[in-house]
Amino acid sequence: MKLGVKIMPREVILDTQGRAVEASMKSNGFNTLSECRVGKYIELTLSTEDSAAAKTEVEKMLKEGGLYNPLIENFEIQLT
Amino acid sequence: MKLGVKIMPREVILDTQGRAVEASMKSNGFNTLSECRVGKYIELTLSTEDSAAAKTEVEKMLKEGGLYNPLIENFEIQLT
Amino acid sequence: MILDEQLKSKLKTYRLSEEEYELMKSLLGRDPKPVEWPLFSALWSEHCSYKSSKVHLRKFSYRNERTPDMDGENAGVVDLGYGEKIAFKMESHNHPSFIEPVQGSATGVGGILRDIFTMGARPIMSANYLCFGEVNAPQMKYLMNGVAKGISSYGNCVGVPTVTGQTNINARYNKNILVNALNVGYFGPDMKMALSKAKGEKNLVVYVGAKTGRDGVHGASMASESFDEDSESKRPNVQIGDPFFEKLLIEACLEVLKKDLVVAMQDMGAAGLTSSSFEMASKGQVGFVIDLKKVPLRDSTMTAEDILLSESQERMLLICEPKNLEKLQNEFKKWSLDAVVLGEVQKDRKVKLMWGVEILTEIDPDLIVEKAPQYKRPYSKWAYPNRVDSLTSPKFEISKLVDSKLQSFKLNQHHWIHNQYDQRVGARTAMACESSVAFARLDHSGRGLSLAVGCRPEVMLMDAEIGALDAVYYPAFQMAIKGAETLAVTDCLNFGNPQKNEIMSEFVASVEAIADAAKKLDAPVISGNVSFYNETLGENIISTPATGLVGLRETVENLVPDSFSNAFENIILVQMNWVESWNYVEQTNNRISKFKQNANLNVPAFIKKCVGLEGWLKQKDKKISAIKAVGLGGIGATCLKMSQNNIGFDLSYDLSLEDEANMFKDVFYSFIVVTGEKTDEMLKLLKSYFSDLGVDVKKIGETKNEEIIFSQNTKIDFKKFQKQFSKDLEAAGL
Amino acid sequence: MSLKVGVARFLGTNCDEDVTKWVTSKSHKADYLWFENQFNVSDYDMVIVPGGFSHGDYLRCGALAAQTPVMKSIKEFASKGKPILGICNGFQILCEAGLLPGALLRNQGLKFKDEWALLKVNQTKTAFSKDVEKNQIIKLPIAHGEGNYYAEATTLKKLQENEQIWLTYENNPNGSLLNIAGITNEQKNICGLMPHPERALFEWMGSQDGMYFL
Ligand SMILES: Nc1ncnc2c1ncn2[C@@H]1O[C@H](COP(=O)(O)OP(=O)(O)O)[C@@H](O)[C@H]1O
Ligand SMILES: [Mg+2]
Repeated sequence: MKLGVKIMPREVILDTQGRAVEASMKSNGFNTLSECRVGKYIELTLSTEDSAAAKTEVEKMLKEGGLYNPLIENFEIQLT
Repeated sequence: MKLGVKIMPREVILDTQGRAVEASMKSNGFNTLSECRVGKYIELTLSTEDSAAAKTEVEKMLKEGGLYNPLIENFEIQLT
Repeated sequence: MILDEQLKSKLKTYRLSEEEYELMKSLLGRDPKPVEWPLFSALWSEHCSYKSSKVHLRKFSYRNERTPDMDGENAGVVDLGYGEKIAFKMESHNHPSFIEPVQGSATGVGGILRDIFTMGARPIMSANYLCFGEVNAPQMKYLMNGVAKGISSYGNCVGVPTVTGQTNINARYNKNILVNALNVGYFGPDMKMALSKAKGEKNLVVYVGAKTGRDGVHGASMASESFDEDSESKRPNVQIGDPFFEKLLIEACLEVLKKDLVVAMQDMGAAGLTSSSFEMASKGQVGFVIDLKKVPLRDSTMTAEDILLSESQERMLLICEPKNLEKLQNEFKKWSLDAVVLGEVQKDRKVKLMWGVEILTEIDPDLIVEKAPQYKRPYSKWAYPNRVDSLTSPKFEISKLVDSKLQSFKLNQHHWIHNQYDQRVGARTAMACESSVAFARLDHSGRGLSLAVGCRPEVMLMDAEIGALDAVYYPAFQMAIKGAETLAVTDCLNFGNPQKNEIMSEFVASVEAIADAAKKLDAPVISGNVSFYNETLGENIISTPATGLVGLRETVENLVPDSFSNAFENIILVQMNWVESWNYVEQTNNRISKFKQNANLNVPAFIKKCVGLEGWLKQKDKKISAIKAVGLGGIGATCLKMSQNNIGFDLSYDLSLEDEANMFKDVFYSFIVVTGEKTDEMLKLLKSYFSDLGVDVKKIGETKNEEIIFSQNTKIDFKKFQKQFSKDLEAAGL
Repeated sequence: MSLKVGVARFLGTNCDEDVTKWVTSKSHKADYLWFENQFNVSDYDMVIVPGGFSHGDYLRCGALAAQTPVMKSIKEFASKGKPILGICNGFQILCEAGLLPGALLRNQGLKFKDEWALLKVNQTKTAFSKDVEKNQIIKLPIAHGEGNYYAEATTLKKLQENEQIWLTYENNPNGSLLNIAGITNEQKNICGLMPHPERALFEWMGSQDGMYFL
């Protein structure tokens, strides 16, 4: 089965990419935009159909396998 | 309101980053992993509460504002 | 003295000692106010105040006509003549890089760049000095990869080429890596130097650059603390660097200086706004009124204390005359940067911090900057623990040694690191990481500015004094044989806990040795940085006084490369036996080498003489195709390093090397020169050039096509060697 | 003949001065074209989009720069058949702006790569081929993290048929399809390449092959 992990910069952490994209979009006339943050999205296909097991495995990859950097990122697992 | 845009490399594109993550996870013993693809996630806060209008605006950013490149990427808008 | 619990915990939070608390009280004449605690904490930290090192750093006071006294400015300056000047400095970012290697090393590069362009110089060359633990130590590959990535992503994006560096690997850095970054900035004849001295009553204090966030709050005091097991589990507010903003800041700052819109300028480094404002006021002997509420914020919930201590990157503080404000703001706006007035300069020598209309404190900046505590930490006189009168050769087999060195990457050049660095942006680079010395072409005069870093941890381990002399002599020697005269030195003194006698003894021996070597070469130590407390769980790193040297060559044309380029040429050795040791061999046995020293030899004279060699040979119409200083591991290891492009060597020629093991003995200092000219003529010329210096000149072998021959008995498979040698650390996951 | 050359300058461009030095050393005149402004296309004979990290290289390399006002003018300039050269990030910008086909992806090794590259010149009928012969091998430095050329099979076929594949790597450093290091548009007035000719002009730089371009 397939799982998605959304990895975003922590709120207190400066998001350099979001800052640049935001400025650029605003100067191109997208005036309703008030904030932009850019993170990563990782799609993982696992050879199991048990969604609880899959989720546990992905959590382990995140926390022990270094899939995300806890110092600067937060993650959210999405079942697709 | 806040919207999310998931931007993934198109299937035909060799996702070298995804492959590298996959290889690294596998070598760390995550054997149930069969495939991994790495894309971007963009969170946009708009100064409107009308979700249809917000979606149209984000679509415009994607298609006319260069937020994604159709040659190499696919996108999906998520309401959060 | 009995302290109540509350005070004790406060002292702990702010990392101040009881004595320092007493000093604070007596300076202020009262108990400190809440907002004053973080001020003293930050500015009295080891990192900002140099409290354990200041008394010794005065030993670097020697200057010559090329090196104006910069009175504590951000970087040292060298006058190159023809209206050209450079500013250069080196700085450590060890602790942040250990916590988050990508951001830690990136912000290290950003910080040193700001120290340079805050003076008005355009950064033109970067270098890095790295010490890692063993590749297989926990986290080490992650750290190595991250550091290389951080340095390259930041340096490449700002458009400053990284042209040289050094990478050391030793178990003593397993728990505390070193990341030192160096930058050189250029002043052309039409460029103005900016100072950090604030002046002019009613002039405006202007904040420019990125907005302030919670980055690295308490960062400066963190850098002065040893690691404990906790630091990995804490989620500190890592400082994030944005090279894109830095690039904008460079252009905007140089532009406003060019337009003469600035009175003084200072980057916000460690302890952010606190240190920059207090230092500018203290240096200029003036006062400031600053409203912290006016600071542009990323996070509106930040308190005055957060704002004072934030280490958000890519920010500067500058002073401008009111009439120039609008022009200045327009220039920053053009580069999409904030420029906000925080307050003004006042005659009364007080820094008055406001929060809107509320006065938070009013304090004489000298109390915090000039009157910071200074310690005379106990140390012992250097006693040369490993010096011997006669040196015995260890037993080993050459082919096994070479094999094990290849396995442990000791012989590998660190291509995997410097191939990630943009070495040529700026179009000034004449020689970069493929060589032991880098050269950039100076825009105005067309001369070559050389840059090299130094300090070999193995030699430091053997003897702190010799190691520190070597940290200056070796890179100066490497430059000299490429035809460049050393002009000035910067340093980054990475040491353990200064409260331990043995560490402080090594520190003092190092400072004195560097000062001595620099003076003898007439190359003043004009800037530097001290990083103490490189100690984790009671284990200290090897004392590592890294150095950076700049030199000058008349032109960038006809630079001679490091490696062999043609087969069947003479390999000639020019050697002075000042120090002999077995570091390279002993390292594989995990033993510290003994050494023998011939104190009668004049190393600085030899180095100075080498500078003219190239020109002299040219005069005599003699060509050379490669030249390289002999490093640790003697002629054996050095010839292996020079073997590239399918050219190897045959050293079986020199029968005087009865014991072939001697090929791997370290000899300070010698160089190998390769030439297609007639042997006898070359030897004669070289001997006459170096006569009276006690230097040996002899032919030791010839270059060969795809062969490596040490002796009749010892040959190394060239193909296999090449494969191993040029191999990236990819196999190890790098 | 002295040309009037416009050198595009975005936030984060960092080879602008290098390109200007190159242009003026050939006795041409150079002006910066600031990204926020449009310009009069008849004022210039040639436009160069230099390398660097325009807008921080955020989102995708060249993507944010491609959306700026100056690109509107550059597109108009292109439509007049006038010569445009994109170097490194400039090449990425031209692709993102749709002036050249394809896209530049992350290097296959995922790392930034700085090295000398040997290149084959496959096409000499471009606006930026000077005294160079077809199939000549030249040496230029590369320095990029995203130089891995990608285009769909049909596009690649068209590139081949129209002889738009300008430069190819002798040893592919980044995974580029068909070893592509540089391409042109169909009319051959717009050229883009990843290597840096402006860093190879004198012997002391390590190669002088940059002279084949201007
Ligand atoms: N971290 C680094 N950054 C840049 N260049 C490096 C780095 N590490 C090593 N190098 C390059 O590799 C060369 C070889 O390193 P070194 O072992 O010091 O040998 P030598 O100085 O004798 O040539 C250096 O001169 C330098 O140019
Ligand atoms: Mg070296």
